[in-house]
Amino acid sequence: MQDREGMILSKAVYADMSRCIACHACEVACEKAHGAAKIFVDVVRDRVSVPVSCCQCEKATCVMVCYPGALSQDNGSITFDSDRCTGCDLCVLACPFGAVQLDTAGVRRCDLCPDREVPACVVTCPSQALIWDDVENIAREIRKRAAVKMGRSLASGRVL
Amino acid sequence: MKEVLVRLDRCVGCHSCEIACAVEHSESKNLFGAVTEKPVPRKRIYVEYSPEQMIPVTMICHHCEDAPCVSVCPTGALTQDEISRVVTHNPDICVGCWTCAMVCNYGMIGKHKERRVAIKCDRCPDREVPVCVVACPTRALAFTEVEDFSGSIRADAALTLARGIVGGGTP
Amino acid sequence: MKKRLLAVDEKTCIGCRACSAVCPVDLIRLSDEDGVRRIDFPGICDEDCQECARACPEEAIDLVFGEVQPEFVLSFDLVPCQRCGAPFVTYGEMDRLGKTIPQELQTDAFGASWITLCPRCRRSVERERAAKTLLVSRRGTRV
Amino acid sequence: MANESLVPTICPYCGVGCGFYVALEDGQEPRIEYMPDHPVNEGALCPKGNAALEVLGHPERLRHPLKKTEDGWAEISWEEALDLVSEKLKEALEAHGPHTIGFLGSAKVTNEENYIFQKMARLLGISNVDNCARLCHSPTIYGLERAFGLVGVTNPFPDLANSRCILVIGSNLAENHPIVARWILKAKDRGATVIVVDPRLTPTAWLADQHLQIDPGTDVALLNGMMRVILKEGLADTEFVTRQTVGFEDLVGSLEEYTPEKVAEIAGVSAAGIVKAARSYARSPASSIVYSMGITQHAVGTDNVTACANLALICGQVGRPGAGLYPLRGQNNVQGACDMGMLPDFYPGGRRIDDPGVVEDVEEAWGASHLPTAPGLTAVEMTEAAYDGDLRILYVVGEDPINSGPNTDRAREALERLEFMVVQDIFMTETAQMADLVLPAALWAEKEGTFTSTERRVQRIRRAADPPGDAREDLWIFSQVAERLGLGFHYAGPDDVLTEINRVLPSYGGVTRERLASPGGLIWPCPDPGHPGTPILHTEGFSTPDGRGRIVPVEYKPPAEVTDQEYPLVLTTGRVVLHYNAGSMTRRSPSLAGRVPELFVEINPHDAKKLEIEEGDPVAVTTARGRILARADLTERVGPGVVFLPFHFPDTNRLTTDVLDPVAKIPEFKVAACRIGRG
Repeated sequence: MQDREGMILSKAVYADMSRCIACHACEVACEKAHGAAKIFVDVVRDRVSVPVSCCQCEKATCVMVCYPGALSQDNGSITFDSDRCTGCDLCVLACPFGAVQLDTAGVRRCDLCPDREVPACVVTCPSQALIWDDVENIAREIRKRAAVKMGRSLASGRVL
Repeated sequence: MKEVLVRLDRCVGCHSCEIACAVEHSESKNLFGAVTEKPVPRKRIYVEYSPEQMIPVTMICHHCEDAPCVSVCPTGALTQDEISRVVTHNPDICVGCWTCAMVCNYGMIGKHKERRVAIKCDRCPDREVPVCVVACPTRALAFTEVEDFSGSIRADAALTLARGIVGGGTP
Repeated sequence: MKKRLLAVDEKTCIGCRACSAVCPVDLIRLSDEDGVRRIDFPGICDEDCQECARACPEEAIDLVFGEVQPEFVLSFDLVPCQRCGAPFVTYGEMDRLGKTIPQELQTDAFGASWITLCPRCRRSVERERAAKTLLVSRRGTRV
Repeated sequence: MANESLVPTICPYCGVGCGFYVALEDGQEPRIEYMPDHPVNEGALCPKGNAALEVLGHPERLRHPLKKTEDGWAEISWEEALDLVSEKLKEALEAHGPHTIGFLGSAKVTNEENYIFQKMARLLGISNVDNCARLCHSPTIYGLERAFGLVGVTNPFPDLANSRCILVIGSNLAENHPIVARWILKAKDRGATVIVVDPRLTPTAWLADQHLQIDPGTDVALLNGMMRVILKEGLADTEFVTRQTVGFEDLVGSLEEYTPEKVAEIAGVSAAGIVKAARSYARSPASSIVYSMGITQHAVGTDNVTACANLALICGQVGRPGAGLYPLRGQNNVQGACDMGMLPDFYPGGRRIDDPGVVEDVEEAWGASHLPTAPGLTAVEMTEAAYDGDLRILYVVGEDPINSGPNTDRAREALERLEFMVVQDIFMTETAQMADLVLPAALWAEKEGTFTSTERRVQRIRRAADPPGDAREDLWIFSQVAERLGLGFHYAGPDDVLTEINRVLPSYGGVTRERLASPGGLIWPCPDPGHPGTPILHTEGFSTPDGRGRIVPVEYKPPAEVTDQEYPLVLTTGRVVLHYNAGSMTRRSPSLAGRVPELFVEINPHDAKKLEIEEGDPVAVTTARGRILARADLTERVGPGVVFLPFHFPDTNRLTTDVLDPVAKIPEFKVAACRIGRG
């Protein structure tokens, strides 16, 4: 997928923590789709819930350590070839976010549900906390919301 | 410490700050050179429009105290100066995980499309006053101490009130 | 009587999971217990395959013909996680990671190194840091 | 995907009524496919919805009718089982009369099945019919009937997004109705203020702009306090009050002593917080109240509901887009079961049993005579009657009173005294273990019919799989029993029953099978086939005889059980997102049970320190009724002095009190005095 200037978009599943309600629907949906969950939700100090999943890093450290070439990266997007995977565990140890897991079935890493238009975790999220988009679009959305909020405070508060 | 601060009531949405920012961060440092450059120079300040109040809102990086973007960066690509609190980004060690973009409440982390790394306000290290402030024609952007900024708002408010009395109406 | 055998170079083996994971007949067994990783190699291997040798990141395995040998075990101490103390990685693996991933990517702005944390703790740490701003704003809602 | 067919259906868990597809593919396990064009959930599903198919084909499903013998359970034929049920019913009717028989219907089976079940009871002269709404929302039935003349959520969920202030009181919707959180967040995006009143810091409270962490059981005081602020500051909608309500003057007098300072002391929140919440609610152009079992499961449940209705009425915050009252129902078809008359004092359509005109109508519709004209026993009263030997036979459908009722040790003793109990269910529940006869039922994905969600939205479910073994649809079982009792039920299937429902229930008149084909179904009242349904109630006045809402003053009463030296802590109960009610389904779903495998008790770290309890310790929780063991979970989700137990595990309700609300007869599940010690 490309944007207007022909740059390749790098879509990934991102989380808006302010909307996450720790319901674990994404985990269960992922488990149903892939046999084991590749997204991890947990609550911080009883007040905030943060889902952690693969960020699809643009220069991914997991790809750097994958010596048999099972993980490869082109223009940001990561592909995984399970035939080449040796199950060595190095990619698990190379992920700064602990988002890659290894179990008896091999490496467990978010594949963004290639058979679906939108990944299962994003569709199922009751509170729309998970977003499937390019980071630029998300940042723009965040900016727009913040702008509206600032506008509100200006409209309500000042004599000016 | 001086900050870049916004007077939303003065912003007319002319986008001068955005253009100046992109030019400042170009190779040629002038508008005519910048438009033809590859990679295209990127801005780090954004003029958004709030449809609810129908006003333009200038969004700047606040270089927050204990900045969330810095604390989530696993590789140390984002760092914060202890004294000036300016958050700077080192593209060479950015892995493009975009965690910083997710925790920024103001959406101030952009993407350098060619290098696929984060890009953000560096408060113009080569200048005494950031270029966006210099470029703003309506003085909606100010580079000043917070106290002085509040003082200017107070002064303006007082003026408005006074005009109301002189004019015989309520402000 | 000469048989096909595994020759493993103890000095280069880093104790990763590759050979045990790829062996099609599960002759190589791996276990993590009490902070030690054990890899049990068989005395003979009659299978017509080279999977383990090909999978080894350090090329530490050779398939040779020789006298039947007893099964042998390689043990590796596991490095404990800097945060929770649970052993999770061999020193060999850690070394390889340290060399493959550029040094400057391994520490954050405050000098803390994520590479020394187990995956679970990496998730927790990232969560705590990401949640910081929201934690502050939500504290203020209670009356 | 080749040979794949998508069967649209409705989620069998909570009352939100989310739609999804069951995807059937040759040689594959059925799986869930999302339904993005459903108006309520827009494709999203909570974890329970995602795991809904895990109980389908579960190895523990009941497969054959089972009769209890001296050597344990014996598999018997349907013929034998049905004969036994009808014989026992006949015997008891002749020897002791209909008042010795109780029918406990289910909020999990379809409208058609509930309709037939209660019709069978009434034709036999039995008025002891009830369903589990008794244990969750009976105060809503009585409270809203009196206030508005009609029981149900007033506005659809998507309309929440139009609210500018949402007061969530006694509802942990983020965990129990996660899809509702979606609409609240959409309202927040548009600038709405969210106020959450809850003794616990729940994920719902995370969404709040203001969280009033009140002490359990002080809701009336808080609501009265808010109303007083509204009246004193002139924020009431006087125009609406004069035009649309009666009883306002009485209310004004009754609120005088509920000053913010006094309420703050009773409820344990700040006076400023009460004033702020009152202003937000009253000033906003459109405000909604969302409440649930935190309001209803009290000995003052009906008062709580009435106080909520009063608040809405004096502010005129009802009957408009974005302004409404949302009692969130817990079960997929609890609204439907009540609509169908599965209640001891209502005939189908929410019409009172003691109204001679109603009885006449129903007699005419059914071609029957001598139908019961007096209310029968409620669920908890049936247990009491069994204890006293007045109730001899109990027919339980899809319910687990041993786990879900209060004070279960006593309930167990009561059920043991029954002469004959038949339980119709999908699993061998604790209650089924005590039955004389167990009938294997089909579950939702194995049959056709309709569910009515908490929004009053009637939606169709469709058969996607075959029941295991000999298990049969509940409708078939009821019809067979009725046949044997000579009641002449000749329904070809659920569609036939729906046609009769269209005829008998005025508000379901236009809810025909054909019209339910598209996602989202129809929202009743829908009196005729050309009617579009009524998403927002009370737009043209209320459903009371004079069209005016009733404001009824209520006084604060402390909870029935208060703490003392022996039992110094307040125990409150509730749910967690990964489990559902008594847990017979979710505890058998690996992806849910794996995440919350065992009973835990939330204790504030401050209390735990005094009691020398550490995280994960096994602790004993004791009330006047019993002692149970649970794993300690030290957390600030509960304030000091309060402990919380989820009720999805068998032990919790051994501790709860069976003190009842005098009107609704709901037990006070939400407050008990307890003590905690090392296990």
